[in-house]
Amino acid sequence: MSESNGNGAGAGFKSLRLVPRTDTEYKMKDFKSDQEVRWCPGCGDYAILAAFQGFLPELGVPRENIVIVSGIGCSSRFPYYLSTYGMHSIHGRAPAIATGLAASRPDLSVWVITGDGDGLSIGGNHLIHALRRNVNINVLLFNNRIYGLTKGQYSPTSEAGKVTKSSPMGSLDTPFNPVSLALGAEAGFVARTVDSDRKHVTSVLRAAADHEGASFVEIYQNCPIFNDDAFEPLKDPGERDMRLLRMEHGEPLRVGGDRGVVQGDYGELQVADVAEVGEDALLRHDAHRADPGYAFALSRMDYPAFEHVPIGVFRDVDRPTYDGRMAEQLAQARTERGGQDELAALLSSGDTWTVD
Amino acid sequence: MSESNGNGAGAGFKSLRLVPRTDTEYKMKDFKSDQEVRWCPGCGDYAILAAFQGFLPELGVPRENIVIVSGIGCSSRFPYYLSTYGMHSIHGRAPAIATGLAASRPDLSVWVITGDGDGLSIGGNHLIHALRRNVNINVLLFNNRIYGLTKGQYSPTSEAGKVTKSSPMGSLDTPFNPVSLALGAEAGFVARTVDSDRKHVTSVLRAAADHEGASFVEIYQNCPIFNDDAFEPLKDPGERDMRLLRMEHGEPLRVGGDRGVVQGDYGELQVADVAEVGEDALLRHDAHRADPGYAFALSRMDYPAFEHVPIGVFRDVDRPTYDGRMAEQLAQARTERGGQDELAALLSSGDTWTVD
Amino acid sequence: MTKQVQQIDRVIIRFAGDSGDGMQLTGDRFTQETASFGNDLSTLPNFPAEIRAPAGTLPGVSSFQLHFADHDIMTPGDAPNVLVAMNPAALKANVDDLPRGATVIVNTDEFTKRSLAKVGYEADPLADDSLSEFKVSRVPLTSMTVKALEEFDISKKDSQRAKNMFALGLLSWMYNRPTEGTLGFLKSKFSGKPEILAANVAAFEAGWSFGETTEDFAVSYEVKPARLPSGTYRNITGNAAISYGLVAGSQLSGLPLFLGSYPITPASDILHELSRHKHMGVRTFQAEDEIAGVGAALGAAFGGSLGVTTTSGPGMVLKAESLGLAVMTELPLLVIDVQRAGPSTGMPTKTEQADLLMAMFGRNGESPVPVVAPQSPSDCFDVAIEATRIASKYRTPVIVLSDGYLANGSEPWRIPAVADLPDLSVDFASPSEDGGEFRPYDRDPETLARPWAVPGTPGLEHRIGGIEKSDGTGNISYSPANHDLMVRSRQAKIDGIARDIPELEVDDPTGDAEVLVLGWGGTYGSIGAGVRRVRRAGGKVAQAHLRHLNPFPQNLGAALRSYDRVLVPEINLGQLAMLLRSKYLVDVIGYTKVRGLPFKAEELAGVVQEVIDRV
Amino acid sequence: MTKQVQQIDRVIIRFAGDSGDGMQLTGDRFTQETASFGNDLSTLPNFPAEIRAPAGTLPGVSSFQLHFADHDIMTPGDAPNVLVAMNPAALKANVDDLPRGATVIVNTDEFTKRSLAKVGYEADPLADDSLSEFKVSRVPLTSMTVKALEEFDISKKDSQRAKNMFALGLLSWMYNRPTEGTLGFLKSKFSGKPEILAANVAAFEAGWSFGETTEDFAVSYEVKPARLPSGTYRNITGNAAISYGLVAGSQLSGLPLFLGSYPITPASDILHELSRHKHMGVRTFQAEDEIAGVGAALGAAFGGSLGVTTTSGPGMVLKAESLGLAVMTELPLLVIDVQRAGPSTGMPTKTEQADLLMAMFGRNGESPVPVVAPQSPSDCFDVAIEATRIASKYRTPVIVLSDGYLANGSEPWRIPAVADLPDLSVDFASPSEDGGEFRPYDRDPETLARPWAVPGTPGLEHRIGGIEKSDGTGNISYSPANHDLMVRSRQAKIDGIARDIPELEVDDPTGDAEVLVLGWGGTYGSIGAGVRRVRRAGGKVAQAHLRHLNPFPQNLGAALRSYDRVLVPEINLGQLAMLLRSKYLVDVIGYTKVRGLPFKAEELAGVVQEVIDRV
Ligand SMILES: Cc1ncc(C[n+]2csc(CCOP(=O)(O)OP(=O)(O)O)c2C)c(N)n1
Ligand SMILES: Cc1ncc(C[n+]2csc(CCOP(=O)(O)OP(=O)(O)O)c2C)c(N)n1
Ligand code: SF4
Ligand code: SF4
Ligand SMILES: [Mg+2]
Ligand SMILES: [Mg+2]
Repeated sequence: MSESNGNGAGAGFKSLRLVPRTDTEYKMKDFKSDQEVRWCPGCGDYAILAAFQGFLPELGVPRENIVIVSGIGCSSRFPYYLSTYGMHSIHGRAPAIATGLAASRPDLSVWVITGDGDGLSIGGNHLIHALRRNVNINVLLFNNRIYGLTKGQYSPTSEAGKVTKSSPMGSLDTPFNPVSLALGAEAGFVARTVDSDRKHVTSVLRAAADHEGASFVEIYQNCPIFNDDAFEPLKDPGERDMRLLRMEHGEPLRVGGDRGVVQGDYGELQVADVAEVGEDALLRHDAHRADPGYAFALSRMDYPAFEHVPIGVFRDVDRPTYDGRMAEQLAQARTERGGQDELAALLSSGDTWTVD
Repeated sequence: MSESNGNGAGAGFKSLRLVPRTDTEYKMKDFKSDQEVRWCPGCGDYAILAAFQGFLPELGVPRENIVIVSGIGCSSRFPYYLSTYGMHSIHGRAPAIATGLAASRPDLSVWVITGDGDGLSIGGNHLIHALRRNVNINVLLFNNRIYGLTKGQYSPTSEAGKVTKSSPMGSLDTPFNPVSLALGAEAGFVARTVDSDRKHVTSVLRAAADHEGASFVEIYQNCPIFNDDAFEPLKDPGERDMRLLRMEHGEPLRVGGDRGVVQGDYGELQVADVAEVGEDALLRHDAHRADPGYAFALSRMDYPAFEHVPIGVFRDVDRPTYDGRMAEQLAQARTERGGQDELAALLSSGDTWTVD
Repeated sequence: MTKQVQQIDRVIIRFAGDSGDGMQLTGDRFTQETASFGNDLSTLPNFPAEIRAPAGTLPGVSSFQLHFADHDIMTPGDAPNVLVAMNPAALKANVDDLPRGATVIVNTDEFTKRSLAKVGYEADPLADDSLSEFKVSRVPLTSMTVKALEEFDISKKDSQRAKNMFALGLLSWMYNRPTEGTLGFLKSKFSGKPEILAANVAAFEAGWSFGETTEDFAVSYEVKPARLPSGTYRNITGNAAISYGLVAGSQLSGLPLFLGSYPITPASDILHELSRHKHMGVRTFQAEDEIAGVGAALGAAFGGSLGVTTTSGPGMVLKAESLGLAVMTELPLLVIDVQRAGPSTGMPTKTEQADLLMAMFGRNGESPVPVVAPQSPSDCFDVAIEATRIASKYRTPVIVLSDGYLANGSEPWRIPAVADLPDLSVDFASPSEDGGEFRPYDRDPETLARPWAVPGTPGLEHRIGGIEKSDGTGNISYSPANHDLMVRSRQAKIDGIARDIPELEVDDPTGDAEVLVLGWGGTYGSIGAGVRRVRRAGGKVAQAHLRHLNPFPQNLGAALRSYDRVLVPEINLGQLAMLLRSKYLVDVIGYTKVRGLPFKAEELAGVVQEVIDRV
Repeated sequence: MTKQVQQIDRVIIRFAGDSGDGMQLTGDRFTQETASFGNDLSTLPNFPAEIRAPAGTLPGVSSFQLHFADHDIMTPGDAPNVLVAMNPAALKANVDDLPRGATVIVNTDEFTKRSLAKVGYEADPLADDSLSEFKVSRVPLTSMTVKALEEFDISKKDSQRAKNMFALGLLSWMYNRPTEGTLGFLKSKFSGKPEILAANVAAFEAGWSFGETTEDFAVSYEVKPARLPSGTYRNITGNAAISYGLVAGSQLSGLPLFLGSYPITPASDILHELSRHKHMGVRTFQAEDEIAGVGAALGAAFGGSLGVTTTSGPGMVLKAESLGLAVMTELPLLVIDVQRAGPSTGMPTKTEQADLLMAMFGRNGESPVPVVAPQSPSDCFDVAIEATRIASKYRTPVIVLSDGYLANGSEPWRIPAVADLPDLSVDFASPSEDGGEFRPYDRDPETLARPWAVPGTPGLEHRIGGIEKSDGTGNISYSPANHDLMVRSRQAKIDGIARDIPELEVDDPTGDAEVLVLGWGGTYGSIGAGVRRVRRAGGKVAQAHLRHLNPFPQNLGAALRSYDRVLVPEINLGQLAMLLRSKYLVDVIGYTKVRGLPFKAEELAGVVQEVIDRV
């Protein structure tokens, strides 16, 4: 991103290269719709919504050029609360719908809102394909590690053994790590943030918008009704600094004040006391490495659960976008074959004959 | 696997713990069905079929306890040619069908046959979920990097830019690396082999059968009709030894005679001259590492295309299987609640009253 | 003060409050008390699609309606005689449903300026005469509860929360309900939290005493037990009854139950219920989506399990391709569609009957599938068993069409003796004595079912799949004649089930009615109640209800033709009507309302009368 | 030697050989020659499901049938007058279709013991009298080709491969076909390989001279050009015509075309064709599955594109949920189902008409969708344009039911002048002048269509989705009355299209026929040819063909009722018949054959005559 001025035209996010700019100085309230917000009291979705509405003015694009596409789930009600264009589609299919929209309309800023069920259970396939294709969309996955809307069954990110309505003796499933999965699916931009840290959420949104192509953002989101305090260790002021690994490109990877990340024998990342290993042994975060192996290694650091949880941008690597390449092919074909009466020429292509 | 004697009872593959043994000394021909094999001349599927039929006697289980489930594609015709039980199901759904079968019948050896389209395109979601759940099935993915049965469209493993019937100006998609994807999906067993190397195929099948839980095997398969010689660099006697990285657990990773694999700054794996770096710098292959990061790094070695292609077992790590845990829960529930007239007790559970 | 006790024969009560107010639980408890007292009853819960929409708003209102009587009743009632409104939103959302003279019990504590404004009340309806048609009891429920719990060492929030127990106590007093059940329930619910338990019990008792002592409530009511056939009863919802029916089907057939399912409203509770019966060998697999759910069930069926999948409309359509595979492989499979209002996502918590034609025709190619539908919550049990019977005997997927109303509604159920349930035991194929080749598509000459050969059986190794099969051998076949034969054989197999199901019973008490009302599925109660009204008013009308939608009972055509007019009420745009017209060329009259709600008995009575008058 | 030239009015030729023998190409080339000569024609390719089943086996046989005439014809013909059999398998697979007296040209080189045994010929049919009913020409095609190419520096395999060109040359001589087209085609096909090009040309010419010189072929035939309406013609398959129609629809409406599709037989060629027209702004997206295909098309439609998805049965059912979303969001969308034999995977390369009821009803809830069907390969063009018109005008998904026969069959097509095509321009919603609030579900009073407001338009920001919408505002609504209204409005919108489509035209030349034959879709040709036979034999019969299956033309009921008997032939078990019976209560007679093949004209003529005789 070239020097963002925080608002209005000229913000120049990379994913918005083809989107018109506006001079309107939007405020957060300009992105609130007239619909009453309907989540449970205390739901983490409120915080994410506020952060998102607060961030949108920064994009510097006309409100009408922003589209939010969601699936089904509590999280997927998001579009109703934004004064942009929106589609609250069907369960799991938002990445596919957004693909068609983004590929045909490079002048739009397209955001996909999904949940751990919507995006990783029924919609897992569309998600991984959208990521590998690098369609210019931003996917925000609200991970509350539970099915909220259907009242509390375990999800593909619920911890093994979790007792829920549908798993009275504990779930049998090993959960996905959404970041690992996205990296395994060739995602060019992968990040993670936490609902309650508005500043961090905003910084990650900014980075996502600045990535041309598919951006994948996992947002840890609390569901106070069916999975309360799932992320408590990362929020508790006494604990969180021992656990959160805030990744900043170019900076050493540190956990708390006195520990940092070093590399093990087989490339795995480990936390060590800085005093012991020395400052220089710490890995400097490099989100731009072409090889996703390092980002993948980072994604494995939260085992066992929440021991160390990297947040921020794991990977931010450019490659041509699907929609960009599609537009190029169309342009190239037009150059090569333009200049005729196209429809008439098409209809009478091939062997023809005339009857008088 | 405890000392395989190559055939007959007592082979003792781990995935077959609950499958009955047989004393029958099967021969390869015992696994041929009476159906005429119908692939194009020269298709790599023939070689895989032969290797598979040749391997099955080793399992040491009765033929009737083996089930092959496939989806749709040229590769998915596999079950017809085997004298076991089989289901040629619908496109992409074999992992789901096999999950139900394996979870309800621990006494069966269940094999899923799929293609790069069947397993990674339409069936991608079922595949990654079966892998994370660790259902006790063996998935063989025949990767010819093309849709064969529908006559030659690009697939999710086709190289970007590939010109096919549906991509006359070149495909826009970045391909999946099936091994990376499987690892990102928490697979416990991941391997790769090449159709033409029967010995290697057999060794990988053996290792897959010996893994309790979901095994994922990518098999490079030549489609002479629509994607001929896609793997030529790995088969050409002059070239292949420069490219193939044969992974053997506990052995140093070597490519050809004089080069080997070392670790880079950020955990990525690189090929170096042994003379330069010294024998000791070479990584010793460890398929049993709990952390999948190293296996993932290995999976990235074939970029750019086929520079170095690891074959063999990337990862082979045990964790409880889905079906095993399900059986345990059933047993536990029975212990805890057994001994009553169950159906009658169920029907009259809760508040009841009597009318005389 | 001894109060007057008035005898009444039936009453309809609706509890309404915020999603967070525990109205479903209150209604449930009151229902259990009523059930154990021996009344006949019928319930209708009604909750918002949101988990917990913002407090005090109209979309956040959750309600539970209960109809109980000293005689047998068929519906949860058209209009409540008593409304308990926990806040202004609950009042506003429900007041239009009340008949003149109804009793309204309001929680005055919540009628603050802010709460009133939130739902658009400009003036306090308790202060002006807008409720003058009703008997209004003003009870400061919240503050009285808090007061009653002063002694307890619990948070203010917790004492406020107990106000539903206060309300339950009050209503229990009003209708002379037995209280042991509720006290026992509280004990087990709060077993780990003795303080909360004590507080809830105290709130319940305070509500009861309040009724007993306050002048406001001069009368209490008694509804005598209903004279139901003798037996042991329990109250049951449709979803629970279907779950039990499936377990019973499994036990009766000897096939282990395998459920592959993905959660969806209003079907999820079947998954929840079945996941609790692992001790009976029930396997539940929460799949990644509906396709995997049905796929796994089919895989299990191939392996010899009773494969089941449960869902609702949007999930049902996703299963179509796998259902086609089940049709082609001719394996038993139960597919339970708990219908909800559509199309698309529609209104997930509302009921509808609009999936019938999809169940019949929603697959590519000629793909016939038997369809059955329960007519009441408890009937779900029998229908699940019947579906098991058909599926396992005919080796076919069977679709069960339940609906949101049946799923969540409840009624008393006379628990059957296990010995009275049918024997559904299944013969798997076994190797032929003469060692002849196994022919997986040789049909039973009577049922046209093919053999079910389960992996693990030596000598029966075979391959099945979705490509057209050769008659007999089951090998792939592209032969034109064979395809025609197989298409017709599959159809004939399903059509032939008509010989194996009961004839349609027409209830025509006078024997000379000219109008027949024919329904299917969840509308049985409302149609029955409507017909009853007409008959009580002297009208002659016959009633019949279809359980088997495909194939139809053999006598259906004759039955239709023996009446001058056939009225078919449906909660869709006339789907059964369309099937009847096409098959029998009878000009049936459709009556349709697609409101996401059951029909009202009164409304149907009117429609029936109109048709009678027109004959 | 000058040979005799015999005038004939029509002929049916079938080329049959191994999948590897290039029969489709041979047939195609002969068709092009025939087309450019000016005959009317109709073709029927027939290929195995396997890519290249083992050489010389029955399942590996691929054939191509061509019917051409000096007058207008309607079908590829019932039975070939000439069979070219490249090997024993081709002979065996096709000989039963031959009428007595047919000509059989066999490639004797392939009649080896091994090849004969492979297909179960115990004796050589060329040696015994099993072909005595036919005129058999024994031609050593392979060896003569190899011999003719001795001079060329190409592999033996390559010379053998050119035997199809030899056969083409021979047949071209026999029927006096113009050869420039084929020579031009070879030139461009082998442009990079001059040696192969020369060899193929030489093989072709050798075949021609062989005909001219050998005694075996005493006669050549002439089929005069047909007297077709004046204009420029080309030969076209249904899949190509649909593709062109879509491109035309895009251009005529001004909506950029977006195709989201997943390959599937027999629909893939539409994806292939459209991917070649990027210069006209056509975007093709090969999706990960059918759901993503339709999803992307719907997303593009939301963005103002002409969203299209193409598929066949097993993929069609997967799109049902997304189609429901399109119904609810009321966005234009074209869904092309190229029907194939089902159920399930069925017989992918065979044709069928069994997806009609699925198209009508295969979605949860009341989810009405217009359905149209082309009647011949070239008609696919017009139907695609008509579907575009309906979808964009009424803001609705439209299902087009093509089939495998139409898709791959071909016929001459008079290329329309672009100026004669309809104007389909679309008005997107624009901000109201008075700055009033945008109401995305306000309906046009006439069409009942809602405004199509495209992202990027300031002031029209709005949210749509699958939950029930409030009339007008489009906000989420759970109101019972609103739901009933919206269910009926969506239905009324689709029903209303009946006012905007042509009435059904009944072809009843004598005006006093008592029997009407009514069909739909790909059976038009066979029905027409059957009817023609009956009429020629003096029978009186009316014929009509439905293009609009939902809604039906307004006069359909009246048309049905004005005949004593209505016969409805279908390649399914009576799906249109069921719709007609239900809607009009007319006792139509279904005639069904589900063999994966088009009807034969003769067969239908017999059936029609029978019905006439029975009246
Ligand atoms: C096809 C289909 N299947 C199932 C459902 C039911 N359903 C709605 S949301 C949901 C899961 C929601 O979980 P998640 O995506 O994690 O969202 P959350 O509610 O937790 O934000 C399910 C199973 C549906 N609406 N449609
Ligand atoms: C639901 C559905 N969609 C599409 C198809 C068409 N189809 C059959 S196989 C196939 C792809 C096959 O590719 P792959 O899995 O790589 O198998 P291969 O033929 O290359 O072995 C497709 C798209 C189908 N049969 N069913
Ligand atoms: S159920 Fe959970 S995720 Fe859904 S709105 Fe309530 S708190 Fe939020
Ligand atoms: S098309 Fe390719 S993959 Fe399919 S059978 Fe032929 S060679 Fe094998
Ligand atoms: Mg969730
Ligand atoms: Mg493939």
